[in-house]
Amino acid sequence: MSEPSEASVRAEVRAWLEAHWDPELPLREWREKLADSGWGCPSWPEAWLGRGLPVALEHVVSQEFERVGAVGIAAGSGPWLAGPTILEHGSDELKRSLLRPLVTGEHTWCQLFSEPGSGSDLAGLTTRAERDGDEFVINGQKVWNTSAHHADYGMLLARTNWEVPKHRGITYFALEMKQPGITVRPLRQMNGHASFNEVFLNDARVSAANVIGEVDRGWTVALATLAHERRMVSLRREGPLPGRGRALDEAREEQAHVMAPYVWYPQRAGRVDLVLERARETGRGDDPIVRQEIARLISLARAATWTAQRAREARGRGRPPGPEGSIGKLCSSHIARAAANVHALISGADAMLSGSDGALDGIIAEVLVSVPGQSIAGGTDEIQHNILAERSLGLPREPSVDTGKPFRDVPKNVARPARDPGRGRAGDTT
Amino acid sequence: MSEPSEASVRAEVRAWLEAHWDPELPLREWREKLADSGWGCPSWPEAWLGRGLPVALEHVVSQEFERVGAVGIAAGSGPWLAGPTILEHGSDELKRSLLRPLVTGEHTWCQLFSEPGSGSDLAGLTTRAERDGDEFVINGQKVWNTSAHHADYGMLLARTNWEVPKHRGITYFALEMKQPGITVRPLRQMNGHASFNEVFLNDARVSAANVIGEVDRGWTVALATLAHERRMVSLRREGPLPGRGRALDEAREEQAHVMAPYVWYPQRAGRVDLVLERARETGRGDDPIVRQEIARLISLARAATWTAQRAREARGRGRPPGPEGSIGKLCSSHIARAAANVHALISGADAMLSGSDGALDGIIAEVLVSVPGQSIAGGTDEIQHNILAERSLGLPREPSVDTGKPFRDVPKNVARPARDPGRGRAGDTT
Amino acid sequence: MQLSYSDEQEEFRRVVRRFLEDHSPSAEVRRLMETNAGYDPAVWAKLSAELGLPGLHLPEAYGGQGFSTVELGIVLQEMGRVLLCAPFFGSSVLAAGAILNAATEAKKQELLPLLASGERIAALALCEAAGRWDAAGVSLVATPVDGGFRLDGEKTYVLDGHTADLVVVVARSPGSSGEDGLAFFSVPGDAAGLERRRLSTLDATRKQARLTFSGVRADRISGDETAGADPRAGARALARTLDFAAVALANEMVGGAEKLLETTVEYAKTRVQFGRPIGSFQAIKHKCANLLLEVELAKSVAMYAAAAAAEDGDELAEAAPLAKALVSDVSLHTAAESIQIHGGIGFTWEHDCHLYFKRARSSELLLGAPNEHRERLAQLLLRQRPEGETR
Amino acid sequence: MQLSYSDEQEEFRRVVRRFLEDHSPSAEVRRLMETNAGYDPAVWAKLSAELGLPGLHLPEAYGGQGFSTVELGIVLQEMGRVLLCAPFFGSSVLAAGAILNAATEAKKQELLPLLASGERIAALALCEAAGRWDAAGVSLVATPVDGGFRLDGEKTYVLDGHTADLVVVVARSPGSSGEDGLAFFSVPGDAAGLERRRLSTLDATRKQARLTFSGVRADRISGDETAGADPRAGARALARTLDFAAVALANEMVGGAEKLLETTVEYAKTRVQFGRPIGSFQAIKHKCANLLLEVELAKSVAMYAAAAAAEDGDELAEAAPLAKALVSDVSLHTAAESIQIHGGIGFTWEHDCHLYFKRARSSELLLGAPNEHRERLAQLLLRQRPEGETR
Repeated sequence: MSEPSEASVRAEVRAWLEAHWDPELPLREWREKLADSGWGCPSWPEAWLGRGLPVALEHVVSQEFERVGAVGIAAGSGPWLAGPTILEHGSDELKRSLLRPLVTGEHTWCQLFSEPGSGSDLAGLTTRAERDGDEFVINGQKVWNTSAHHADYGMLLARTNWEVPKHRGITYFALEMKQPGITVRPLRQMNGHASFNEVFLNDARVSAANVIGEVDRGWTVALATLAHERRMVSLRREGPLPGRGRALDEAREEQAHVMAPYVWYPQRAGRVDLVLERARETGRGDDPIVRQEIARLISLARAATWTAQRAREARGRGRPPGPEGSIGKLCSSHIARAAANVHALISGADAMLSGSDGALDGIIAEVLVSVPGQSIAGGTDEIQHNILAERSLGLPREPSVDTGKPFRDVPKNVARPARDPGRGRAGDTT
Repeated sequence: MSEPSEASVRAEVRAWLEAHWDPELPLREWREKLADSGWGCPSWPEAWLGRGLPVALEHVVSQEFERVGAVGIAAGSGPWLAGPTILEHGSDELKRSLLRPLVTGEHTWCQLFSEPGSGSDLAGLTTRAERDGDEFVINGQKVWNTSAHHADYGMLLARTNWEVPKHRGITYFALEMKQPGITVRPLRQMNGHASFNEVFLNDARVSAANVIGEVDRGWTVALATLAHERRMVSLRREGPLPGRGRALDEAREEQAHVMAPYVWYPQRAGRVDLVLERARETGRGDDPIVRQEIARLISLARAATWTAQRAREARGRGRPPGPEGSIGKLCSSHIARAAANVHALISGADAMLSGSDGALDGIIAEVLVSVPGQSIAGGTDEIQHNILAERSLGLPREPSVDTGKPFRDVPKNVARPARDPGRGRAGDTT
Repeated sequence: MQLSYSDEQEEFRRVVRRFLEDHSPSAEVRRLMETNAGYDPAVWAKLSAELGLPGLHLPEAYGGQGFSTVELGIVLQEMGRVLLCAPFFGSSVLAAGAILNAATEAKKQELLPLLASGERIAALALCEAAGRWDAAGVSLVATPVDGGFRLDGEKTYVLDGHTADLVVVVARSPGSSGEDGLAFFSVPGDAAGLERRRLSTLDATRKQARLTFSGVRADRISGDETAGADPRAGARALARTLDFAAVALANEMVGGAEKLLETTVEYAKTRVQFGRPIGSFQAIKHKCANLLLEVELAKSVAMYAAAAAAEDGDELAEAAPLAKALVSDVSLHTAAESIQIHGGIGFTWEHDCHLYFKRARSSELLLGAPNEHRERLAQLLLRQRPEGETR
Repeated sequence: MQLSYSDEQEEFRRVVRRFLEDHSPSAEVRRLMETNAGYDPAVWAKLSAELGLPGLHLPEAYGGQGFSTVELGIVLQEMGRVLLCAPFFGSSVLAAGAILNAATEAKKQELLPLLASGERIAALALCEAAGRWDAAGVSLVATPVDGGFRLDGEKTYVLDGHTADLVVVVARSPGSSGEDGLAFFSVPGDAAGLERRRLSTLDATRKQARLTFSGVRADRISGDETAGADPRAGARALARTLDFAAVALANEMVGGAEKLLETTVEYAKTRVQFGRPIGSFQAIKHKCANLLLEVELAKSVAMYAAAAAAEDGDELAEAAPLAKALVSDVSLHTAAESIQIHGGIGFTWEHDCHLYFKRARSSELLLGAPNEHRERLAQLLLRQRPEGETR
């Protein structure tokens, strides 16, 4: 095959879709075709369900799928996070066994990274994995795990070595979730939604063959997953699939399932899109003070949009990436907070009510009680400030008190009482 | 003498003033009487120009002086800072030679603490004092020295030991200012005023007898001076002296001289007192946005006043002091900044002009270019935040990288080129 | 204005705190949040019988204890600390305040003792759909009918309106508008033609209701509208009631903020990340210091306002809106920053941060948003003053 | 809208930067600050001859280089970085902009080439004592006299008004008001009856003057006021001129902010306290990070606005006030924080921080304060839009 061009790729995918896309196929059957053909993950290697295309040409394939309304590979963290991580760091055996089912949607995945005791300091995790013959035995607790309640596999980080500094004793596992040692409990947030889970690991077991990368070298693998996660967040913009047919119906169902935990995310971001309409509707736009705040908010929101666009254009010109990742994240916090305040200013007393009694059927109230999450989830504002200062401005790091010594000797959070849900949670007063 | 009461003290001072106060005396002569009688510094020991009264009864004496319009002891850092420091830490010889002239105003004093290389980190100072027989030889540079251009003595901190941690190698000297090794240059601020000085010490000499406290133990002595300084700042509220007579004329002249460097301090604090008048005068109070900002500013200013009052009342009830010092300092920064913005909002285009062309004869412009000093001078906002967090809230200190090792091994600022003013300053590009 | 509490007042605070910590722990708040009434009548009865809180600030002549707004402020601070679920603010502050300021002597004698003893709970029905807490926002009309009045219209955001034994209604005479013609009426909670619906609230620890009046028979409790009567008397009584309520709310808010700051600082001292307590990082440390500053300012302002309300002199007019606006801002900011400092756990339902956050946001808007209070303050400040006074 | 510069544009920036760093070092800025003219004619001549900057953005038909506002933005960013003391903003942006937008073809042919070449310097006299940058703020009247006009009144805040060879005056026809009857006139700098006084300015790097017109003879340069002419044409030309100038000023401000941030970050890396660079303390580090965020947003906004001005489509009306307000705030905040991070030295005259601070404060107010621009933006945003558009 000669060097692919945009035109050649477009012609090829178009021809293949013309020959194979059939909206009336069962979804799984169609996905098997995608996996066989490599058109589902065109930038993956030809040996592993892909076509080895440059990433820059991926969008051509997407465009053609969109043009004919064809369903792509499964949504969620399987193909977006686990897939690329396994491709980069997994053994051939793991690639063989795990990639295809996550592309077809047969297996869904969840991430088991954060812990109650290690939030910002992810590398300070204390879930332990102990070798037992050909297996590892896992004990500990994970938290903030989206989709863990139905996932087949988990991307698990656990500590296998306590005698070395914290980054050097972590191992990355592909953990089978459906086993007795694992209990998943929904975690309710302050806005009433329960879109995350807590995962309790009590003598859960995982085969040594399921280590991704090498034992004790899992931190590098985790960084790869986190990089893919940032990319996923910046790309996630999925509208509902149009069209009719069995494959499409099944795909919509799958999508609804995967996206369910994210239903309040627009509210968490502040619903800037509603502000002008609300100001007009309520007449509050007549108040000069409201107008000032609206102008500030919209200016900030546009500035953030334009900054992201500027960064994209610069990358398009081949210039190195800048601070836009952390800036975008921080802006989203500022915007969410400002938007909530503007909504409160506009709605006034009505913002005291929620649900169907509340302003805009409770949407405004949900904004108010969701925005505090924006500056915490996915890396707190404080962490983003550190990243900007150290990576973009080159300011020196703080003197570290923990990275130089065996993790065993590093101060840690006092363990919260084990919360086996079977035994009740009375002791927990955090 | 029995335990003094408010009434007994009042009667005594009243009788003494009646017998001795004569506004037509030469100022110096009157001050000698004050020193002899102990009524000038009533809380100082009877052996050292005072009457050994409790601090709590000092105000009774002040009231009586005020009532008859009698002049008190000299103003400035001599009696307020140097005097108490010498009393607490100086040798009897120093007390004998230095206290009386600073009470009478014969000697004026300045503080030689800060250096270009050590601002917030005062204990990191690098001015060196080297023993040479009965004397020390001083080399280094000091900065932010009010009144240094006319002072007779300086309270000097210099390093005498580089082999110990930074707090343990500093010595406190009473330095004679009128000598060849000392050059004083005015330091102009961004608002055009030059109320501070830089002091260059090139082989300046000071007798070993002039060490206050012990060699290498000057840090404790410095802390005493700093505590007195905070007290002075919180008490300084000197209006012009009323009345006629030679002593009064001379005291007013002295006061004007001492207070000259502070003429722009009200502008630095933001001139909240002018805001309402300006808003009415200009008609800008008709703008709802201006009204919001005015309300915010006045609320903040009143809250700060009430907080200080609350702390005073609590102390009056015998309760321990709280965080009010740092809170007051931080509030003054917030107020100054907010006031400048309100003034700019009110004056609009007129705030672009200065001097006699400017709003309110340039006062507004002076506010705008002076307020940045409020959050720096006398301990930056950042330092105040540390103090509040560590002392009032009990939050842990940051891990220190410098207090545990010999000062010689601590990273320091690269020395700026020596700036002997005689040789020009071309090289300085800080 | 006295800005420090006496030793007796501090002792009183300790008594109240002990009672509230015993009777309103977090688990109890969470239980009551989910109930319709939103409070525990047994605790209410105890708090009335043992401490006499419902009548604390009411004159002894009306069955109260005759303490001042300063002591009331202490009680509200303590209630704010524990997010007490009780009709105290709605009944003892708002409704009793309205009766005290507006009612005739006979009506005070009749109604206040019932409220002071905690035996009856009252609600003040003022706000209507426009969400305005002022005279001009009242459009519900009281039509004179044989020997009484007939009320028609809707009131909303009525604290404890769905459970109150007695509803004090602000209404206007037919044809009046603005500050004219306002009067106060009483209606039994179970009156015919009165429909009461509990509203779903952001802050589940304080219940609100919507009340629909369809030809409801009502007693007028404010002074008779005789020919020579001042048509603005009702509006003035309302303004005093609201100033007093704003001061009370400021004190309640400051208690919550103080408690939350304590909890958060404690967390920052114990939570370890990167091998250090997070409170040793300046990012967290300076946030805490800044909150301390704000909370201290808010405390001073709340105390000043309480003292001004107790003195009932000229200072109250400025102090009330100042306190409501400044303390609202501090309270909300403290809650938001507390969640941020707690990180993920602060965003969960199981942690108490959100209860304070929702109370703060809701209290910010109750009795009018901060910008409205700042506007009122600015209007007062900018009035032309007598010669030379430039404060 | 294009939001990244091409390689050619970046190369152009490097050329301009080299020239300005050579010709406008801090010492030179400080020297010129103290002069009456406030600029160096020799540098101006060189900047005109070698780089053609005064006519960069003017059409080639009028002796300019025909580049767009995007390139102009680059030049202004670079000028802002070094605080260039020159009549560029007053003459090339404001006065030339006014002529371009308002003048008749003949007048453009006559006047613009003189400005484009840098041979002559012009000033725009718009603002009056009320300090308003809009049509309604103009009260100076142009009275028709035989074959020309007579100007009487006062203009102030006129950039370089005391040295300009040519003054472009915005005046109104007798009896007109508001947006009606505005016209543009030209007056030689040394005209009889014109009194010019330099004003003492907060920002000494940009000179302003007050101009008093007492029966000054003037040429009308805007289109004839015929019977059928649009009475608001003058106001519209003024509005376009001011939008364009606001965009230009935003670009200038962003350059200063960017430079100051670089200087400050460098200082934070090298200044040691407590045995560590101060930039390793989160208090300083997070301040710097926050400034980076703000400056990056400001850059995007300035670039967007420059591109919108270049396209001259519907986006400009919103982009101009948005940019002026947001970039002003960022610029002033950056300057204030830079002083704070520098500590004591940042408050001295000898350090350059204050020059940027004063330029930032002055630019904030030039062309109208941020709140005025936000008000304009909000008005545009809140206009009822066609169905469904909710952006």
